[in-house]
Amino acid sequence: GAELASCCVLLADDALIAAQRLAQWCTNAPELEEELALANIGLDLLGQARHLYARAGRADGTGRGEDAYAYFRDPAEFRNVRLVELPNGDYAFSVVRLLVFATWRLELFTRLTDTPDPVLAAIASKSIKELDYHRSYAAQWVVRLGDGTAESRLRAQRALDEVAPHLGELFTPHEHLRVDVASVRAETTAIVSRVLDTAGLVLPITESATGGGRDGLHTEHLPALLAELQSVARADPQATW
Amino acid sequence: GAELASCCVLLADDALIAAQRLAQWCTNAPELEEELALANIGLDLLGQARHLYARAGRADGTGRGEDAYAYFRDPAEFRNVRLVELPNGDYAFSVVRLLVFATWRLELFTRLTDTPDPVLAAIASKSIKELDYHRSYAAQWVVRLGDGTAESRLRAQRALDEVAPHLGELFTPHEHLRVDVASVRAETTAIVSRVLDTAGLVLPITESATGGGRDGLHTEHLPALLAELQSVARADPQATW
Amino acid sequence: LRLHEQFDDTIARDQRIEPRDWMPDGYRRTLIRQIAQHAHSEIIGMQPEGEWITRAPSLRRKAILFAKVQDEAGHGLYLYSAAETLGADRADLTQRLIDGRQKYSSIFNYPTPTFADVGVIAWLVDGAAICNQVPLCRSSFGPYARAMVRVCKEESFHQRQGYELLSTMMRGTDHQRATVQDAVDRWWWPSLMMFGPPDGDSPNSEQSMAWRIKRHTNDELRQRFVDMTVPQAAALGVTLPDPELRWNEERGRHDFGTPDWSELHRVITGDGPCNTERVARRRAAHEDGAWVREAASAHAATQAARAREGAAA
Amino acid sequence: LRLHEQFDDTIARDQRIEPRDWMPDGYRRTLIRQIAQHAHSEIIGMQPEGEWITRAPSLRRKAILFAKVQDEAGHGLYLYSAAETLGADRADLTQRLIDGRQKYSSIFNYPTPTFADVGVIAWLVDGAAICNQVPLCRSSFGPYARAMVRVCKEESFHQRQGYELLSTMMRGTDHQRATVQDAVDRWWWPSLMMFGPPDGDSPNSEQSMAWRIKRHTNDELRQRFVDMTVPQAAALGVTLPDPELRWNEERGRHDFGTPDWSELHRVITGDGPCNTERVARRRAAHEDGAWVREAASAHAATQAARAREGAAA
Repeated sequence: GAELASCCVLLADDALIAAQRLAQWCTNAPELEEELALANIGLDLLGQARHLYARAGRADGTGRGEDAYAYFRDPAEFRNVRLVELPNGDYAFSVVRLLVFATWRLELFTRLTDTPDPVLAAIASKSIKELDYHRSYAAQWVVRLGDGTAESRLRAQRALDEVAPHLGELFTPHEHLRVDVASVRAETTAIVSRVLDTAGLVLPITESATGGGRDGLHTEHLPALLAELQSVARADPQATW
Repeated sequence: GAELASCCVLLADDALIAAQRLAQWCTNAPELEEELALANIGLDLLGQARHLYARAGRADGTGRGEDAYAYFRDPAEFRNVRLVELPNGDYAFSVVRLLVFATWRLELFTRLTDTPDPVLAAIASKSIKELDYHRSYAAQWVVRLGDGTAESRLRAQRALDEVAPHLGELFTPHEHLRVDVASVRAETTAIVSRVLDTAGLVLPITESATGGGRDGLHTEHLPALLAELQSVARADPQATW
Repeated sequence: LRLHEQFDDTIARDQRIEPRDWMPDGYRRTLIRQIAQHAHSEIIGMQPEGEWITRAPSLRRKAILFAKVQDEAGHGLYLYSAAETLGADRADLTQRLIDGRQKYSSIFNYPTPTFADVGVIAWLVDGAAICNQVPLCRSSFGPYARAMVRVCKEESFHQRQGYELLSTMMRGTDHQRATVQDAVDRWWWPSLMMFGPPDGDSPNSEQSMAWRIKRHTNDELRQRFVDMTVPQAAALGVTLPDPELRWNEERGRHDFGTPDWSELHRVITGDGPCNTERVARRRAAHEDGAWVREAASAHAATQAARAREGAAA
Repeated sequence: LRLHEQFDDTIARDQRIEPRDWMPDGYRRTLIRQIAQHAHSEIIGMQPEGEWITRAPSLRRKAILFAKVQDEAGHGLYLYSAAETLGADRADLTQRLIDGRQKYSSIFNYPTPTFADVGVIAWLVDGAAICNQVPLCRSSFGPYARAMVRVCKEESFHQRQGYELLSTMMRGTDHQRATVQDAVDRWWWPSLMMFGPPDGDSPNSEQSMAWRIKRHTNDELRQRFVDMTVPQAAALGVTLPDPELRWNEERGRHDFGTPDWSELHRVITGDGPCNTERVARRRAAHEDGAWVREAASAHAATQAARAREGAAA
């Protein structure tokens, strides 16, 4: 019960925070098609978060609803990896991060499709199709930017340099997330590298193991993000929405 | 009592929100000297807000402290003009807004130095020196941008176009702010126009009377700004700082 | 002349003009302007609501609002495509919006200070838009009519969701009820103005009616909106801020007060609360995205060159 | 040779070298590197704290923090000026920081997840900085020594304010106390590492000591910091996270555990939690501000030209 709940919460937190960052692109995207695509991906991830929180609330016996998790926990109680909480930066940073995130999450969820809990397994199966689209969208753009203009190449490479130190955390084993981390790492790295090759970009080798998001150790960006996300809900906790 | 308190609160709210926007420049300014100057101006305004809230809390008989006003009122209870709540935009927008704001506030405070309440009069006198510096700082930069490169001129003119619709609100009479609005308008416009002449910039004539900030009618930016400002204080109202 | 007769005949028989058909220049120009303005309204209309996605107070409301704003981007896209079938160019239309040479619905120049505004916009603003647009599903220009069918369907859905949000809020705390009423007070008159000036002051209407790209007069549509909305307001338990509003037994319709037309004029001519801000934000997004669009074009050009080389080899 | 003797003599008599004095190239290079690194640390050090100005939980704390971060920008400015007296160029030093060719204190690569971090940084990090810097007020290079006097004075003030914040929080709610302890747990070891590697691994120290631009060894300074901090921690009521920490009666000093030097090495070589982020943000600010700096130069050039014309006329 508790272990399943904890697993669902950390996967949900990753998705919720990633969705919140994607929502911040709204009305700011470089083209209407991107506006639509980023919203689509954000909505998919928000949907994943909601299913996972619902499962967690039943599994941990508290019966908490999704909003209890999203709106009434403090930053130190969130279990997301730090990668998703970093500010959006420019479009290059956002699509490079998305490429890494979607590729990694797709590998995780592929392995979770035969997890003992049928509900989590079903969520994983459904999410795989979505993540596959997220990954292709991001890959397509990373290639366009890497193989575009001098400026886009520079920005894409910088984005990679900024994302690289956060890879280590993705592949740190976690007691409640029962997947073979080594194979997730191998697959994720292989797929991302293939895209980068096509894009003519280089993944820096520095892969810091620092992280700690899974233990509630976050950057200063998470409290700011949550302050925004939770502000209306917390202003009037008696309210019904 | 109530009228004086209301006057202090609206002047304090203008300063607090302006200071919060200036704080958002921190670590993002175009040069270290600007980093220092913007922080200086932000600190002056924050100081003005604190003195004014303190005066208000005594005048309205509630004995509320400054933090009760800043942290535990909702957006609709804030009485600042909308001009100060608009996002920072680029540096051109920020200095153009500052020029207008400081010039206007200096005119208001000059007239408040002989207001019947000696405390408010003293706050006004002290603030005048500060505002005079704020105005020169902004004026200097508006001239540099207007008389700089093609890009800076374009950005400065755009900033003016964006600020112009918010001028009307500054000169709307308010029952608790007993100053001769017509003369404030005349002086402010004359001084700003002189700077713009030197800068080679044009103030668009559209001066919308829309506003409503003084009646608690704000843009969607104020709730977002306050969510950030109030988040830590509200997370644990029993806490002492 | 033959062509003109054919065109008139198609209109008279209430059939559709398609992009390849001959059409008078005025018809084309008027339609491009109307469709572009409509497309711009969808895109600018994302801003007042979009600002609340990150702060929506429940995950369900967050998903609903996020999807709604996404739909608006989608509507913008179809509409720009419909305008392109008339020979307009999307990049050019965007530039006109950004330069202030083309307009969008004046309603989006009002701010959204609370989350209740999200509900009230969906209920009243989308409601008024639907009244305006349902007749356009029978517009004489085919691509526009077809786009409108889809847009109206989605907007009805949005309107129901907005109404549902407001009913939930009205069953909530006193503070929530007060917030809803406050938002209704602010949006009611601007919503009535969405139908444009009174018929006597609407010079282009007659020609548009003749071309069947407009199907009803402004005043008629406004009356329909009022008649539709009054019972909904009663069911919600909110008061519409018009002391002259009452049922007229004789007419079988509601009488209502006169909007402040000088305000509409001010907002349309650029002097509304948020006009410059809305355009500035759209411009900033467009300009900040320039390097991305350039990269995409450069990559596409390289790809095409590679394909040509491959074919030649 | 005469010059070199004079230089050695000045050092030996513990007097100051001034910018116009002759100095060995190595001395100049080492000092530029050290002062630049120090200046960069002030500027990058604004980030972890600056993020909390907009969210400080009282107006008094907001003012204190805002002023502190402003002071750090000021310190950065004096220090860049001191480096410029040695022939360095500020724009060039900034470029080196942004390109990752010059370092800054590794401590600022740790994140600040709570407001308690603001207090703990001022107490421990500024405390360690003061231990490091007080001896530099007697640096053999005049401008650096004078800058240090001012910097140390302001930093002592910051440190007292940080300590005062923590005492207030420790008298607050259980949650506040837990947050302070958590922050202390995270910052203690990184603070100890601020003094650099153990003396055995600090190859440049000997020459710097001889030139009197370094006055004490890393280990000696670290010991002073521990001895100074332990009683303050006890007074606050927080536990320093080192099971080996205890008073050694014999030495009359505290014994303490060994920091994880591999972590220090990782963070220094760029692999800390926030290294790329800190530099990226500084770079973004610098690049986004390029048009402003260009405008200022263009205006200055025009002004100068006008003055010349005026003089010629």
